[in-house]
Amino acid sequence: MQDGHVTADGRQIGGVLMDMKNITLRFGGVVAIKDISFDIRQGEIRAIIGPNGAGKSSMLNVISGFYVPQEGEVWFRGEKRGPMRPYQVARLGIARTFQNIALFDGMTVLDNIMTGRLNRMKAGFFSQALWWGRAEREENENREQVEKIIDFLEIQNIRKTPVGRLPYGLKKRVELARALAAEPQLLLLDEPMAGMNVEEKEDMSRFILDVNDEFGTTIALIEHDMGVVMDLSDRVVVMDYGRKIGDGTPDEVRSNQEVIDAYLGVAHD
Amino acid sequence: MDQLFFAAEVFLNGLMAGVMYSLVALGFVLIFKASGVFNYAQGVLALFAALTLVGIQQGQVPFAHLINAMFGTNLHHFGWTVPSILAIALTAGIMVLLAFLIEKLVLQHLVGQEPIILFMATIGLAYFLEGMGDVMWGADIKTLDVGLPQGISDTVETMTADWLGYGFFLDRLDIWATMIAALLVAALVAFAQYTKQGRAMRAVADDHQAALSVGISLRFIWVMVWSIAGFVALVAGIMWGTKSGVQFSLSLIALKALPVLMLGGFTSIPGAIVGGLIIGVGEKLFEFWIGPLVGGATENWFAYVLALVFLVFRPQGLFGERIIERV
Amino acid sequence: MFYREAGDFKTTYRDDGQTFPIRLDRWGYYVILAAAFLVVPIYIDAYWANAVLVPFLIYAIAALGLNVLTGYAGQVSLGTGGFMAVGAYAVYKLMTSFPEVSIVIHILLAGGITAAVGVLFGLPSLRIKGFYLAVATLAAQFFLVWLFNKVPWFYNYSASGQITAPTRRVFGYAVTGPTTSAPAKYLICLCFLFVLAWAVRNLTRGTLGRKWMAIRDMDIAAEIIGVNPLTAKLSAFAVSSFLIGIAGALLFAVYLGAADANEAFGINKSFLVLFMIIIGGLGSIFGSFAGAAFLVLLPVLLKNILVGSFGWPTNLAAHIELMIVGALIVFFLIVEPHGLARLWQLTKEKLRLWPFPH
Amino acid sequence: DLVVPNLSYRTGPYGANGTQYADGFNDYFTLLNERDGGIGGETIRVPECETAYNTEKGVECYEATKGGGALVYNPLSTGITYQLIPKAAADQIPLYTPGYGRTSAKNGAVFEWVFNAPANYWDGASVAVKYLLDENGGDLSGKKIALVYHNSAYGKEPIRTLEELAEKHGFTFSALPIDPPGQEQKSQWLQTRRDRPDYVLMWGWGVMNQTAIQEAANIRFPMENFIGTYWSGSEVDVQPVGAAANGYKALTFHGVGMDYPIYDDMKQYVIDPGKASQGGQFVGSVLYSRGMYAAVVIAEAIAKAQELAGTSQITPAQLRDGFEALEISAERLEELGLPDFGPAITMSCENHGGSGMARVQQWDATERKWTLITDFTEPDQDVLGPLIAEDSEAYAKEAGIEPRC
Amino acid sequence: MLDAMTDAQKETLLEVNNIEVIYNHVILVLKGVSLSVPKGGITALLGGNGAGKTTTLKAISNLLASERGEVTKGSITYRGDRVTDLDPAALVKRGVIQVMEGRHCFEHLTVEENLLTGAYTRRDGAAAIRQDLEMVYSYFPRLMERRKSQAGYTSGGEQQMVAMGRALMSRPETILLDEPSMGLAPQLVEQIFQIVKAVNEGEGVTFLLAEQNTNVALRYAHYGYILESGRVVMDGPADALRENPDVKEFYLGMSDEGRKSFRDVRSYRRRKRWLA
Ligand SMILES: Nc1ncnc2c1ncn2[C@@H]1O[C@H](COP(=O)(O)OP(=O)(O)OP(=O)(O)O)[C@@H](O)[C@H]1O
Ligand SMILES: Nc1ncnc2c1ncn2[C@@H]1O[C@H](COP(=O)(O)OP(=O)(O)OP(=O)(O)O)[C@@H](O)[C@H]1O
Ligand SMILES: [Mg+2]
Ligand SMILES: [Mg+2]
Repeated sequence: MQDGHVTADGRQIGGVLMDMKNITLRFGGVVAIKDISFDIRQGEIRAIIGPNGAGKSSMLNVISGFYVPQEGEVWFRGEKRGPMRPYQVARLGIARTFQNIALFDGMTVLDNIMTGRLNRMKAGFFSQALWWGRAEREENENREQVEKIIDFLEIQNIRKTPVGRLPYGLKKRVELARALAAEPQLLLLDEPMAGMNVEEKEDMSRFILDVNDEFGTTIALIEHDMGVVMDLSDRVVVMDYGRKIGDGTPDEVRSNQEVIDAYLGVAHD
Repeated sequence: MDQLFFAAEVFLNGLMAGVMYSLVALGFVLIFKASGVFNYAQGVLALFAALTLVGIQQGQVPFAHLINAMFGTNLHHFGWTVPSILAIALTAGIMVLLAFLIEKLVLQHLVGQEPIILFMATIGLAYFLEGMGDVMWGADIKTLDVGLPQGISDTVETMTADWLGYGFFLDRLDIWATMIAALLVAALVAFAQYTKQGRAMRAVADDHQAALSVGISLRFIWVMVWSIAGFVALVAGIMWGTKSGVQFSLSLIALKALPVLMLGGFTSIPGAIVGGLIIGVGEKLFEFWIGPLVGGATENWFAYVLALVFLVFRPQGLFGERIIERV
Repeated sequence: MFYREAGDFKTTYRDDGQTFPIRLDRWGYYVILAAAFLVVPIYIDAYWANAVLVPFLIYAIAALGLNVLTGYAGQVSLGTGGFMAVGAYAVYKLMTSFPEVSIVIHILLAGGITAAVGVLFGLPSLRIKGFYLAVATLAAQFFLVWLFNKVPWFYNYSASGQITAPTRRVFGYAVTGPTTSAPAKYLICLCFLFVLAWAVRNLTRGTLGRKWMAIRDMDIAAEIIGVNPLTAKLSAFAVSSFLIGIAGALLFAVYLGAADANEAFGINKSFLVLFMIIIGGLGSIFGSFAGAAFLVLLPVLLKNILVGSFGWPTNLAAHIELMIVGALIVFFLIVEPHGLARLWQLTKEKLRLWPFPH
Repeated sequence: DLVVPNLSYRTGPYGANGTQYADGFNDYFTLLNERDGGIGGETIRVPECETAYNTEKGVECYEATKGGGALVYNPLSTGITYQLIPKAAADQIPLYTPGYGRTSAKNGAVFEWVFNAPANYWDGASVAVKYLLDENGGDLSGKKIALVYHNSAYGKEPIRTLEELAEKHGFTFSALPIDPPGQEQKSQWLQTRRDRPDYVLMWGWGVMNQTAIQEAANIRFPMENFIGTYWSGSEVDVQPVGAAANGYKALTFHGVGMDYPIYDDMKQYVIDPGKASQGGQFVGSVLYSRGMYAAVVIAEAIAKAQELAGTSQITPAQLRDGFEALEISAERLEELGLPDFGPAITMSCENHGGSGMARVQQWDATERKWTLITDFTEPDQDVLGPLIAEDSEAYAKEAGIEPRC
Repeated sequence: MLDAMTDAQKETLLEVNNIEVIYNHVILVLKGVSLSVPKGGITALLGGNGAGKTTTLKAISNLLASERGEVTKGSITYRGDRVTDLDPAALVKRGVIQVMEGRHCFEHLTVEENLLTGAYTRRDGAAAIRQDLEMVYSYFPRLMERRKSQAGYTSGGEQQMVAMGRALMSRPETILLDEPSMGLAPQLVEQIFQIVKAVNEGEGVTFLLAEQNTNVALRYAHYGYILESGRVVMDGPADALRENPDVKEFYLGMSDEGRKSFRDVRSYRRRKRWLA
């Protein structure tokens, strides 16, 4: 695959956005990631799959700066990323959702989503304390953006509900909304469809595709539902026990014997 | 040379003072380990236990004050005294009863609440018990005597004087406290680490709901743990009560136990002892050397600052369980 | 249906973001404000001012401050007493060193100084969490009180280490010192409370507030979505200490008139204010008020009932009062762990449904 | 009737001490009411209010009771006294703070509304040193005297005086603070063991006293050389220590024990009819006697004020005049059934503190009682006078008071 | 399979009768749910997000109290006895254990200690417990590898195995399983359900499982209930449900032409027939 091409359904895939080079991550004796390299291209949907405990979530954590790998380099937009705190990574334009939902339970849905835009709000302390000038203006502008996302994800009616009370599936959706609110270049999704039924997965798929399509957001996605992975992703990385055992288009991966043995169990249709 | 001996003496006495703090800290640790509850009432529990012990020993009429105020009677004592051993046993029984009531009336209704709420509830409990202790037994200062010796240990003094040419000061009460504390810690460690109940106790601390779901009866665990903590409080109450009389200020020793706890880790029984030793030695040596330069009375804050410094390097205390940070 | 929200639609985001989006609430708020500023000062007497209203206003400021830190930013602190002492001693030094400057400026500066001290003691919060942090803040409590007790410069070398507030005036009315009238005391505290509460409300609904709450609810996730924990936590410590410092300054200068660090700003203060926010409701401005009112009023009320009405001996009454306060704390926690504020909210929700059960 | 509120504390860390004092205070007024029908025909009401030794509660008590026509306040807390000094001046109500409170209030020219006869903290410090001078044949040079003190406004009071006296008499002085409540004093006493002072003075209150005495006994510090102030010398301080406390000394500015004729009346009119505060458990104890003594002085001042004002229903301002003209001679004490109970008291506009005389008592652990071992001794006014003048002038300047008299 | 059951086996073990659940005194979540679970069967509880599956299971195992929820109407019986007022521990002693949604492991305990807590209520001696531990390890070899790690540090899937294994350790008669497949790799999902089946057939354990993965659930279950917004909207034998066109479309993701691609669902959505 060369730089910049157009997919079958007419989406533009660009050059390499994020490049992981020879990443190794250990926790004490446990080697969670063992010398893995892969890249993510501008505009694509990249899936990471693998059995439980393979190190997929750990990989996302490395990308978002929460884990610091013992070895390896992370390149983003053609630059090598130095040591960074997670919030600095977020400011580069990387947003994510979490496997075990990490919403702010004490806040309403709206406030949760607004936290996604925190880095875009620049009003000074006194302006905020007086609620005057920039603070108020910014609040309303950003609120408008957030409302668009709320409409897009069809969660208008729970806007003012504290997220703690929501059922699992809606929480996942709110988490997606929060990530989207940051208008990221790269969106990391850790099992966005776990615990959903087919109907809901369909909805979620629709959102992911639309985000990718309309905003051109690059997406990296971990998912255990093979149907979803095969249908949505452009390329798939397969991990097992911290190693990379496959990388390629869904079709290539599906027919890779090692992947079938380690993960799929049976060949998926 | 003398300076060195003095320092050594301060060091030794610091260790012993630390043990006295640990006795109080142990109760905290137990309850924290078992329910994730930061039990502010531990100090008051010690006071209550000591008050009850003296009350029983001296044959006081419980609630005499209230009864007198309401019915115009003039009751004070039954006129008998109870032997120490029996009184201690009776008091231990009352502490179990108290544990039962606390579970029934307070904790049961707060299953699954956030730690700070439970913490608050124990503060409420502390107020209540403090008032109740006073109403039951009166607020005057009482002398507690269960036969523990007090004062300088002549044996140690003469022995060290013979060997080293300097007679060391050790308080006999402190020596006793050390032995009792060692015993308690050994027993508690064995209990928490190697028994089924001990494991269940730690499970409850992690997740109330999940513990319920596997059939651990929160009620039983809590009554058990609070009973043990009540017993530990009784021991602490006896020690401190013998040392400085039984009266309100006894409940304030909780404040001396907190830095110990913090340093040792909220969840570690050996931590409570080691923390106590470090704090005891640290604050005594600091007061001894630096105190005179800055005007003294440094012990209160120094213990906390010392613990704080340790925490910056180990946020879970020396022996506390690692704080799990994952997403 | 007593309490109506229906029919009160918003057409702009501005309206929707108001503090009191519901018309009924808004009117209630205006009425209370008018009463507080215009009616109460006319009727207030020394007893009401000194035993009830002034302490309520001052503690409400302190509770607001602690609520910013604990309720909004999730950092439990037991150093409130120590920070109040900083405010008190700062205002004392300022009052006596620059008598010509307005006391209002002194109080604000005292808040600023406390904020700086608060930030300093907030630094460990980057590493230390939960109850460990709570206990660590006790280090601030004990150290600060010790410092003010020990260094004579702080108490202007007076023989006993007590500090005494000299008379200072605002618009020609004495607001500190022995000759202060009850309305003056009340009004100056009320003004501070009003302005500060309003500012806190604005802060908590905006960017900073969201950062605090994100850190509170899940600090790791907050950091990963882009909240800098350092600035978020320290700003919470700063704002909180600012308010607490002002409360300390008012407590000393306006309310007590004289103070001794150990006694007036001991650990009990820290616990008292913590009670207020928990009973009132963590993370709620209304809760700070409710908690302060509850804990200022309750003992006064109980004392008046037990001693005044039943004629019990004072010590028995005091002990029983302790028992009742303790039992009530537990009772409230059981009924509604999220405090009076949530209780109020639930009542409203029920009223909205009334007379239908669900 | 006349109202004399009793701001007492029977709870909290100092409740054990406060309770006895409050009983004595109550009982004397009960005695007057029962026996004499009050003072000058007016019965005395003594509404009690619990302060828990807490300044804020103290202020609340003050505010709550002052509306009811309170004549005088005796809050038994230096902290509360400091709060009340400016308030009472503004409200024009006298404060009577015997043996505690603000020492320089002795200067009536500045502190118009505060009275602290017969003795204050500095008097106590001076009397203690005088006693030691007597013991040592008038020479203390080269001796070491240490002060163990409650780390609060109260405990710090004597330091300046003792420093001055050290200079004058050539002894070395060192001060060891103990943070309240003071249950843990190991390091201070190890320090004492190392420094081997000849004498230890103590300014303690509450549990700190007994712990200190216990620790002193532990290190075998001779009890005869350990002298407490007024507030470190009651039964509650020594009894818990038991036999080891034998020989401990303390200052007092009044007599102790039951050997006074007044107790016959007390028994007849108050205790036996069951009117004693708390059933009369503590009658005759040191703190009880002190509470009673405070009541005696207030009662005498009221009588004086009635005489001066020509009415029995006096106002607080008239009571102040009564205090300023008060004279309690040895004869008058005898009449009251308290022979040699306290020093003669004479107050005036300038002098609100009386003579400052105090005496030393010693604990007998076998008999379980205090015995007086010296007579009333006068403090060293040459040293104290200037200190009081300095401190009160500073206050006058700070508070903008124009000295009277 | 269902047909193979004798009448005795079909005896109802757990009966939920028209229950209503309210959270926080105001939020009505279950609006009259009834279901019955036959002894020795696998019963599935299906339904979308927030339908009330978890709430139903918690109502049965009496875990609602700690979430400020309460059953305000209806009754729940187990083997004919009312169990609404029992505490959860007593219910476990009677043989009903719940595997909670979202795993809920004891973070600070090791994997093995977690499993052992499952045996808390057992009285049949250490040897039997050891034996069952081995059995769990044979079901989940991955746990064997990680037995000494703190559960808090294991991966999502590993935690799910721990939760499941812990429940098995109590030798229950009935297991309430809340979303067992969530977050598991495909072959593990299959495996978990095979374990469910094995335990069900081998040991006669009754299952009531709430599941989003309708596809798998209906393949293994005998009977199914479909819950929507707090009401049972449909129930029937698993085979019958699988053939129901609505279930096919909304829960199995099948259209008439076989499985739909997730890429093609962007178009309009049809309303469910029973809501119309
Ligand atoms: N503690 C609670 N307080 C208030 N409402 C709650 C609480 N727990 C659940 N709910 C509400 O109850 C409804 C049903 O929730 P429940 O968790 O039972 O659904 P579910 O069917 O298990 O969904 P999911 O498949 O997402 O797990 C939801 O609308 C939820 O908002
Ligand atoms: N902070 C940590 N400390 C110790 N071990 C860890 C830590 N984080 C992850 N691990 C271990 O690293 C391995 C990989 O975990 P990871 O969460 O990345 O798996 P995963 O591929 O996301 O699995 P799943 O699909 O089950 O979520 C696991 O064995 C886990 O126990
Ligand atoms: Mg994962
Ligand atoms: Mg669920």
